[in-house]
Amino acid sequence: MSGSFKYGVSLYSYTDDFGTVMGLEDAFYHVAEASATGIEILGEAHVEGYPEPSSAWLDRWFSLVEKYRLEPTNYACWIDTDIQKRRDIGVEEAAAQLTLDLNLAKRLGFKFIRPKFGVIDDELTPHPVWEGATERVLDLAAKLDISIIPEIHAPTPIRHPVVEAYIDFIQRTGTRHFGLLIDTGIFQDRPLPSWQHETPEMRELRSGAMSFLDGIKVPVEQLAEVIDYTPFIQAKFHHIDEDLHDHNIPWEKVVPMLKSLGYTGYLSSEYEGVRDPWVAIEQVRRQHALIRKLEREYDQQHAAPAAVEA
Amino acid sequence: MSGSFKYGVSLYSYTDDFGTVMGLEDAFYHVAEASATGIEILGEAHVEGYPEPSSAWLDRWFSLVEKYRLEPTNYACWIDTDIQKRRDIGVEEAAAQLTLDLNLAKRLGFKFIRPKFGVIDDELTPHPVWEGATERVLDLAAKLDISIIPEIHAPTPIRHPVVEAYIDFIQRTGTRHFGLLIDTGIFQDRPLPSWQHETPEMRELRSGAMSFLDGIKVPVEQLAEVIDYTPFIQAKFHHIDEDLHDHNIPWEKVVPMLKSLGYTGYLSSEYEGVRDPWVAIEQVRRQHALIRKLEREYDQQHAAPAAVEA
Amino acid sequence: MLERNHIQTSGFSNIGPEGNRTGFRVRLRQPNYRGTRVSLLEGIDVTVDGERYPSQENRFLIDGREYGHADLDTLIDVRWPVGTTVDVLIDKPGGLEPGVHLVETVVLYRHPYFPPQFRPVPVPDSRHATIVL
Amino acid sequence: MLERNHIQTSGFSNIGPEGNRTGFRVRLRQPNYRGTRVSLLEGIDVTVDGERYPSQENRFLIDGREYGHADLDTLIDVRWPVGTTVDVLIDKPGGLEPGVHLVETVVLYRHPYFPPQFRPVPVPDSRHATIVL
Ligand SMILES: [Mn+2]
Ligand SMILES: [Mn+2]
Repeated sequence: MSGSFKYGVSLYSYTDDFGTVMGLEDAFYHVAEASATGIEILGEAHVEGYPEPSSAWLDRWFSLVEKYRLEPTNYACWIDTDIQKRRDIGVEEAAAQLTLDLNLAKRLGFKFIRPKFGVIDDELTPHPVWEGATERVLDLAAKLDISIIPEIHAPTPIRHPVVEAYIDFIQRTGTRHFGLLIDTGIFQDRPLPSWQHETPEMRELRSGAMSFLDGIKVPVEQLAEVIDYTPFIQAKFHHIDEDLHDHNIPWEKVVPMLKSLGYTGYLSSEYEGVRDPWVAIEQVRRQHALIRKLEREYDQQHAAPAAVEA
Repeated sequence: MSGSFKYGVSLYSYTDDFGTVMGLEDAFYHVAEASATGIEILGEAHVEGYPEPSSAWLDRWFSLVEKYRLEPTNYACWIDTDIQKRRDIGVEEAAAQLTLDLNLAKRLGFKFIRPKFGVIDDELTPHPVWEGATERVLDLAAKLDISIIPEIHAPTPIRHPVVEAYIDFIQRTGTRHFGLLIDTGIFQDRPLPSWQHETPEMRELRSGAMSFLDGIKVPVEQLAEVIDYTPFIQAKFHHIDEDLHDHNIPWEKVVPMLKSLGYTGYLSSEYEGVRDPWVAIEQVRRQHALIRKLEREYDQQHAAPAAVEA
Repeated sequence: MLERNHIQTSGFSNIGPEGNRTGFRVRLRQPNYRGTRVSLLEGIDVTVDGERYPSQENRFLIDGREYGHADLDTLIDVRWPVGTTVDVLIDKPGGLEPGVHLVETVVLYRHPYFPPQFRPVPVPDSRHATIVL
Repeated sequence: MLERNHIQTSGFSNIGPEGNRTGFRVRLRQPNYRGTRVSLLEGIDVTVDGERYPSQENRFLIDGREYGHADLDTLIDVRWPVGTTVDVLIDKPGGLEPGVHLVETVVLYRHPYFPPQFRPVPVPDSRHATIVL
């Protein structure tokens, strides 16, 4: 046996529930009740008073981490490149944002930050400041022992200049504090009936710029090409029905592939389906039940022969 | 002009929202945002740690009363007469419950308590302990200056032995700390499509014991017979549509009658309709808009002639 | 804040160590508009995927303490407040299979202010809920 | 906790003393999944009962301070956090009639991580909401 996955939940899953039916402690409760061990947050959504939380809030954060025995995993942040209508930020301003989030993430106990840089085209090519800004904070990341892991997110596939540029960056700098975050939305192989951000104008582009909503269907085998650079995975999904059948993401392919590649990091749930209240809580539990089931099945099939006979 | 109504909200209106989409401070916020000045609670629902709230909770209560400038009005409590399957409580136990709630209500700043005694028949005749128990606590009520106001609630109409017994009690004891709480559900003159407590068995009794759900249609003129004993009114309602039309309660009759009788006490909203989340917040606002409109119309029609000409 | 259904999916879980489950729990929020003293609670029946687990055979975790069905009537000073949960603890060797289940509950209340013929009144709920592992 | 709709009915109210209303306010919860710096907000258009109140003519109450539409782009260090509200303040002599109104809003976001052709993206909401007095 190659070890097992770690199970986490991103509070992104509870979007729209957070602040209407759920506070921070409720979110911790639901994650812990799903038997997950890791909690992922969005700095700008879940840290009250971001970017300068009060000491009372920080005390509360640590008491929740302790009470629910959850490990802070990944901290999502944003580099708002077109910060004003007629002004993009430069490398220094981008590095300052990264510095702020690295320090805050460290303070809260996180191991990873996922910076979301603004993009310059339909293929989600990051704004060119990404490279200089990231390079400037590599020493700080090393000092804090936090890895900076930009996200590979549909419509960007694994085999793409964006990913190549990230890997080149790792090889050029020799850093151990930069990597890839794979969002499992890239494996989506059946269409989404709707998307939360979709406008009527976007819908008309379903055969063009928005066709990725039908799924970009990255072959799971290509995970082999990036797994060495991938310390964290967001388990993006949209709908799992009462028969534990996922309507969009082929977990029956993703899970065995990750197992065979020896992945033992987190699968951190990102529910991104219908935003009716309380639905996400149940959907996250279904996803964990499904992935855990597939993992058990893989383990049984690959157990040592003696164990099989027992 | 005969003065004006006071507008309040019972947190009963937010049943099912409370604890799922709304905490205590949220409830204060919604009441205050409806421009109400009075807040009514149910001791056993809204006092955390009832019957012995912590001092931290009490501090919080007073800070909310101050922050939202809301006056505690009526405090609802229960005398659970058939407290165990094979045992009814006696007068002393009932008096002890009333004593507890009188003291707690006073501590929280309330002016009224509404005791709900268990009943012994389909007409909601209260358990006979009501009279002895209430008499035992009249001195305490006087000392605390709290009025004990049992509720006249459908299917019990105004002209009924239960009401007569209450009035006899007032006259016999000469107390100034006992009165009637009128629930406007007695004026309901169109049927409820459904009722939250209704079971299939009850539904079959719609032509019998449950026929009151079609409305017991007490003529509003009968308010004149009890108004002198009525310091508080619960404005029970079930659905007000987008045209500000109430589907069950004839406010266009109730409001002018109360105005003509010179009632200047509270109308405390009791929404008791569909329990979909957040609906009650909007329904309470519609009710206040409707009653305030009817009150303005009454005042305009009964203004001094000079004012009419102006 | 709790889930809107009486039946909570968070808290629906097997009891006992993996591989040696002894039963499962169903978590319910207080479905009544006031918190009630437990002696007014005449039981909670549970059905999972059509299999009935009557109140008489269940145990109840209320404010951190476990009680049996026969205890309920004696608990005149124990309360189930609004906005809090009670776990129904059900014996079932092996527990429930991880996955989605149809859970149905009936909470029986003796409301003293209801006409005697309606005591107890059954308060039903049903939903799909998930056993994670 | 806020209402689920972006448009809150609590907070929807007239401005100015009774009998001399000068306008009204529409309260919105942050509809985005992250709190945003206000410079990414390209405006909030409001329609009430079919009458349009474009962002350019509105004012905005954000964290206790009032701003005009042209100010939004300058507010790179002011944020609208998740779980908090912004009031759109709208001039209208006499205010709105007490009663139920159909309120529609469009919040315009410039998401830097969206392809340029989708900036800003309109985020719509509509509901009936009530002016109490
Ligand atoms: Mn993702
Ligand atoms: Mn009432």
